[in-house]
Amino acid sequence: MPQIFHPAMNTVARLTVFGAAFGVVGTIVLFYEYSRSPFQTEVNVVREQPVQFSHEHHSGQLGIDCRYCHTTVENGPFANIPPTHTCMSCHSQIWADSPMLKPVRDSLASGEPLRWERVHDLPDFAYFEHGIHIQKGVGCASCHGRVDEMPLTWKAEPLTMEWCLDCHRHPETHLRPRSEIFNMEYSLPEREQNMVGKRLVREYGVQSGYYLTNCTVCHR
Amino acid sequence: MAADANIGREQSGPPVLSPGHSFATITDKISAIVLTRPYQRGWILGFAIAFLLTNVLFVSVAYLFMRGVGIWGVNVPVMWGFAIVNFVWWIGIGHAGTLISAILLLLKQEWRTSINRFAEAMTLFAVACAGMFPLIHLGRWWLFYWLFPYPNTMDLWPQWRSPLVWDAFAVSTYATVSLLFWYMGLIPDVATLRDRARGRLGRYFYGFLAMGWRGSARHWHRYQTAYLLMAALATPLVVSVHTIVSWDFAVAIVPGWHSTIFPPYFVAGAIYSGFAMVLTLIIPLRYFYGLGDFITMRHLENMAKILLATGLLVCYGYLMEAFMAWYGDNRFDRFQILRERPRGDYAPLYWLLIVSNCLVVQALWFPAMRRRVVVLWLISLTVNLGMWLERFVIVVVSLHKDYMPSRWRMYFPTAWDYATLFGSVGLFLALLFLFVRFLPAISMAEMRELVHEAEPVGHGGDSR
Amino acid sequence: MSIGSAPRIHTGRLRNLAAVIGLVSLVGCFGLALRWPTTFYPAYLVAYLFWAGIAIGCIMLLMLHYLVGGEWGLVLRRPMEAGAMTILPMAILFIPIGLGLTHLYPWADLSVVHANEALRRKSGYLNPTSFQIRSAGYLAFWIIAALLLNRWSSDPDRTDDSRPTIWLERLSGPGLVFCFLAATFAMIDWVMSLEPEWASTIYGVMLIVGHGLAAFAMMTAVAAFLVQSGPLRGVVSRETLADCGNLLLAFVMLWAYMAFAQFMIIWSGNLAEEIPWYVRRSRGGWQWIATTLIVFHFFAPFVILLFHEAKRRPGVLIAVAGTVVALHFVDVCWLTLPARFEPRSSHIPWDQVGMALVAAAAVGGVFIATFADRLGRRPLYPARVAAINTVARHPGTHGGTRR
Amino acid sequence: MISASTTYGLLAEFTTAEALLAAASQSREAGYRRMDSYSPFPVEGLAEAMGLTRNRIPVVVFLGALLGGGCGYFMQWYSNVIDYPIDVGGRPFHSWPMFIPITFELTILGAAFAAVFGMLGLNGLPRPYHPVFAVPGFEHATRDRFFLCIQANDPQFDSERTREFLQTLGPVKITSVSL
Repeated sequence: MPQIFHPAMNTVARLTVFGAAFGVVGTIVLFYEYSRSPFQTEVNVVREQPVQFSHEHHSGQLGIDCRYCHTTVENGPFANIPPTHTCMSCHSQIWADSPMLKPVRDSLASGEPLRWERVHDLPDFAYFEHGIHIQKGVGCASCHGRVDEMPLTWKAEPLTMEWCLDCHRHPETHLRPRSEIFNMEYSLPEREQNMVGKRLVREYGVQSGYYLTNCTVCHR
Repeated sequence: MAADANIGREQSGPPVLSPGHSFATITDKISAIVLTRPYQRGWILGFAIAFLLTNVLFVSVAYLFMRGVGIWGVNVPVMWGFAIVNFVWWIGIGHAGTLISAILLLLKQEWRTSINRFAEAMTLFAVACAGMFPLIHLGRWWLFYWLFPYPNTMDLWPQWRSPLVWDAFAVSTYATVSLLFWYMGLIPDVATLRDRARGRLGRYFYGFLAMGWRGSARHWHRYQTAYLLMAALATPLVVSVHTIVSWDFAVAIVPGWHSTIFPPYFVAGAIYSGFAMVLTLIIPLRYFYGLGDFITMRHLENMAKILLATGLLVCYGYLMEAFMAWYGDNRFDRFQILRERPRGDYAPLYWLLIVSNCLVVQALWFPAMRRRVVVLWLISLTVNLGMWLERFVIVVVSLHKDYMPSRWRMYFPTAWDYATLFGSVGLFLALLFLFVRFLPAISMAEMRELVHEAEPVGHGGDSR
Repeated sequence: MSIGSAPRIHTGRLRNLAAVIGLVSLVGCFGLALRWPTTFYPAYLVAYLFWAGIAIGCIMLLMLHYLVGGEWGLVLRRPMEAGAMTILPMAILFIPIGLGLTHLYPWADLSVVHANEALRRKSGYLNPTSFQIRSAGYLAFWIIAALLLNRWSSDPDRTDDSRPTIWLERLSGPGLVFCFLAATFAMIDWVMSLEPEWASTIYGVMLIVGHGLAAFAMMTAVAAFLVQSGPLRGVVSRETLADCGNLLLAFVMLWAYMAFAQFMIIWSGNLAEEIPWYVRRSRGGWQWIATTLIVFHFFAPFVILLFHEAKRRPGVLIAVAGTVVALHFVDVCWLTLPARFEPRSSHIPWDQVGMALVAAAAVGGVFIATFADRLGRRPLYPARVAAINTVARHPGTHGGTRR
Repeated sequence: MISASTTYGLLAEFTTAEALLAAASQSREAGYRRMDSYSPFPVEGLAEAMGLTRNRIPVVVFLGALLGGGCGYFMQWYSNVIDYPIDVGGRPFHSWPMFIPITFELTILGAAFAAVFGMLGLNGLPRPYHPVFAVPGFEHATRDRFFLCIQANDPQFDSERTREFLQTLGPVKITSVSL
C-alpha cells in the first residue's frame, strides 16, 4: 500500500492542532481587546463638527465657566448644548466676521440650530440623570476628562457599562466636594481621596454600591 | 444475559450477529455501502425529498429572520409555542443514541454493537435540530452568545440561577460530547475506509479523518480506556440533559409545570421517544440495505422491550401527576391537570396523546407483536407522534390559561410553524442520508471484535 | 463443579441470637408504646419503614434481575430471596402502626379533619378504614410475590425443569409494574401522609429508590462478607464483585438524583404549600443530619466506588455498603421524624431517635432471624453448573473490555 | 542488504489474533522491547503481552473533570457573589443548588475533552504519515490481518537474526519497513 500523505503532513497536522488551540484563545483575546478599543468606544476619537469649537481655548485659556454654556448641568437630567444665541453673545462682537464662524451666523439668521455631533451619547435604554451626579459630588473631569485641554472634543472615557459600574460600586473613590466639581485640576492622593470620599458619601447621602448597581438604577 | 436457565434459551433465540461472518466479510459488507455502491436510486430519491424539506426549513427560517417571531402562532400568554415543543421533542430523540452507546456498553450488552454508530449519528443530528429551535425562538437571535460567559463591556454574566442558561450549557455540552464520542468511535473505521478507498479523493478524505490511525496495540490500549470512560461520562450526562430540560419547566411555578416528578419522567420520555425514532429509522434502513444479518430480530425485540419499559415509566409520570393534582392542595394544579387537560380546549390532543403513548405500546407485552416488524414500526411512529403531543400538551395547555382569566387565549400554529417543524425533519433526514452515504453506519471494528469473541471454541457450544 | 458442591452456611446461631434480641426489644417496645405513645409510634414507623423497605426492595430487585439479567443477580439471588421472605413477619409487625394511627397521622383524628377543609376534601382517601384496607392489600401483594419468587427459584436446583424460570420471567414484568405502584402508594400512605397538606409527585420514586439502594447495599454487603469469610471465595470473581460495586454506585447516584430533583424544584419554587417540608428538615439540628446524608449517603460512597480497585475488594465493599445501609436509617429518620417538628423548637427529638433504635432492634431482630433462617436453608447460589460457570469463568483481564 | 539506519523495522503478518498475541509475548520473552503490533480490533491482552501496563488516561480524565468542575463552580460563584451580585427573586447570591447543573455539565465537558484529546495526544495522533503504511498489504491491518513490528531501534535488533526469530513465530510473511 502506498503512502497517502507526504511525511511533511505530520508537521502540518501538528501545527494545525496547535493553531486551532491558539486560534480559539486568540479569538477571545481579540474580541476582548476590540470591544474596549477606540474602534468600538471612540475614546480619543475626534468627531467632525459643523464648527470647530475648542474647549481648550474657551474653557482653558479664556476661563469661561462650564455653566456659562451648559446651563442645565447642575439640575437638569441632561447637560444641554448651548443655543446659537449663547455663541453669538460674544461672537457678534469678536471674530464677528471670521469665516470659521459662518455656520453660527447662518444658524442665527435662519433660526435653524447647529447640528452638533454628540460626543457622549448613551444608549436609550440607559437612564442617565446629569444633575444628580453633580449634586452628589461627581466632577466634570471624572467623566469628560480634561476638557480644558481639548482643542477639539473627544471622549475621554469609554462610557461602557463596566465603566459606569466601576464608580457605582465604589462611589467613594471618585467623589469630591461640591465646591470642586468644576475644578478641572482637582485630584487627591489615593488615601486621602478614600477618606474624603467616605465622608462625602455619608454627607451627601450617596447609596451603597449594592443599591447603586441594581438593574433598575439605570434601566428603568 | 445471565439468569441461569436462560442460557439454554438464549441460544435458541435470534443471535446478535448471523452466523457465517468473518472479519473480512463484515468489513467488506459494511464498507461497500459507502465505497462501492453509493448512489442507488432509493438513496437519491430519499435524499432529494429530505433536501427539499430542508429547503423548506431554510426558507421559513430566512423569513423568520426577516419578519420576527410574529409569523408564528405564539402570543401572550402562550409564548412558548412550536419552537419549544419541537426543541424538547428533538432533544428527547437525541437521547437514544448515547443511551445505546454508553449505557449498554457499560452494561456489557453485546447487541448494541451493530446499532450504536447509527444511533449516535441520529443523536447528533437530532441535537442539531433541537439546538436550532431555542436559538431561532429568541426575538433577537443574533445576541444568542449572551447566554455564555465572556468578558463583556457590560460587566454582566449569564443569570446562573436560570434553567434556560443551564440548558444552553447542557445542550452544548451534550452536542460536544456526543460529537467527540461519535468521532472517537469512527476513527478506526474511517481508517478502514481510507485503506479500502480506491479514489484519490476518498483516500485523502478518510485519511484526514483517520488522523493516521494504524491499529497499534498501544493506541488500542489507550483508546479502549478512553472510550469506556467516555461512556461512563456520557451516561450521567444524557440523564442530566433532559433533567435540565425538565427544569426549564418545573423550576417555574406555572401550574402543570411545577411538578417534582418532571426530571425522571422527562428522562424516561426522552428515552422512549429516542428509541421510537431509532426503530422508525433502522427498520427501513435494515430493509433497504439488507442489514438483517447485523441488525437482527434480537435487536428489534430488545428495543421493543426498552420501548415498553420507558413507556410504562412515562405512564407512571402521568398517573402521579393526576393523583397528586387531586391529592395536593394546589387548586391551580387541580384545574390545570384534572380539568384543562382532559376536558379543556385541547382535550382531543390530550386523549390522542394518552392513546399513542400509553395504550398502543401495551401491545409490546406480547412477544408475537414484538417480532412483527411492521407492527413494531407502526408503534414506533405512534410513539413519536405521542411524545410530540406530550410536549405540546405540557407547553401549550399549561400556558394558555394563565392565573388571570383576562389573559386566557388559544394558541393556533401558523403555516410557518408547521413549515419549520417539517423542515427540521427534512434537515435531520438529509443529514442522516449524507451520513449513511459517507460514513460507515455500523461500527466495523466492534463487529470484528464480536466475530472474534464468537469464534474461539470452549464457550460451551456457542453457535454464534 | 456439581450441584452438591454449592456451599451452604450454618446460620442457626445468628438466627437464634437475632430472634432473642428481637423478642426482648419487642417487649421493650410494648412498654414504650404504653408509656409514651405519641413519641413512640413515629419512632416505630421509622424502624418499620427501614426494615420493610429492605424487604420490598429485595422483591423488586429480584424481579428486575429476572428482567434484565446480569451476573450480579446470581450472586445476590439467594440473599435477596431470603430478604424478600422477611415480608411475611413484616406483615405482622405492621399491626402496631395500624393500632397507633391516631398518634401518627393528623388525618386519623376526626376533630383535626373537621377543622381542616383540605383534609376533609381528601378524607375519602385518607381515613383509617381505607388506609388499613390498602395497607393489607399492599402487604398481601408483596407476600404473594415473595412466595412465588422463592418457590419458582428453588426448583432449578433440584430439577432440570426450566418452566419455573420462564414463569419467573413472565411474572417479573407485570409483577414489577404492580409492585412499583403498590410501593408508591404505600409510601404515600405511610410516610407522605404524615404531613397530609403536602404533596410531591416524585415522592414514591424517591423513597422506592432509597429502599432499593438500602436493599442492594445490604445484600452486596452480605455477598461480599460471604466472599471474604470463605463460603463464596473463589466462586465469585473480582469482576462480579465489581459489577455489584458499579451497580451500587449507580444506585447511590440514582438516589442522590431523585433527592436533588425534588429539592431543586421545591427550593426554587419556594411556594407556601411546598417549602415547609424542607424548612422542617433544615432547622433545629436537622440541617446537620441533611449534611451528613449528602456527605456520607452520597459523596463518600460515590467517590470510593469510582476507584477501580475499591470495587474489587470485599472488605471495602462491606464498609461502603454497610455505611450506605446505616445512613439509610438516618435518611428514614430525616424523612419521617420532622413531620410534626416545630421549626422553632430547635432541637432534634433525641428521645424519639433512641426509641427508633430500640424499635429498629426489635423489627431488625425479627428481620435478621427470618433472613438467616431462609439463607441457611438452601445453597448459597443457584447451583446450575452452566450458570455458575458464567460467574466464575471471567478472568481478571476481562474487566475493561469493550463488548 | 539493509542497514539499520534506513530501516524502521521488520513487520511480520499473521492471520489470527491468537497468533499475534503469542508472537508478541514470545518476542517480549526473547528480549525485544521496542515493538508494536497492529490489529483491526483491540485484541484482549495484547498490550499486556507487549509489556504495556501503564495507562495514564484515567488520571488525565480525572484531572480534566476536576478542572472543568472547579472552573465551572468558581465561575458562577465569582460572578454571582463577588463580581456582580444581583438579587433575582430574593434568592441568595450563593445559590449553590442552582450552581450544580452547570458545574456538573462542565465537569463532564472537561473530562470528555481530556479523554479524547488525551488519548490522541498520548498516542501521538494525528500522524498521517508513518513508515508502516508503505508496506504492501498493510491495508489489511484495518480489515482482517494482524501485524507485529520489531523496530530497528531496539538494542537487540539485527536484521538477519530478528528475521530468523520472527520466522519461528509462524507468520504469513515478513517485510522490512524502510524509513
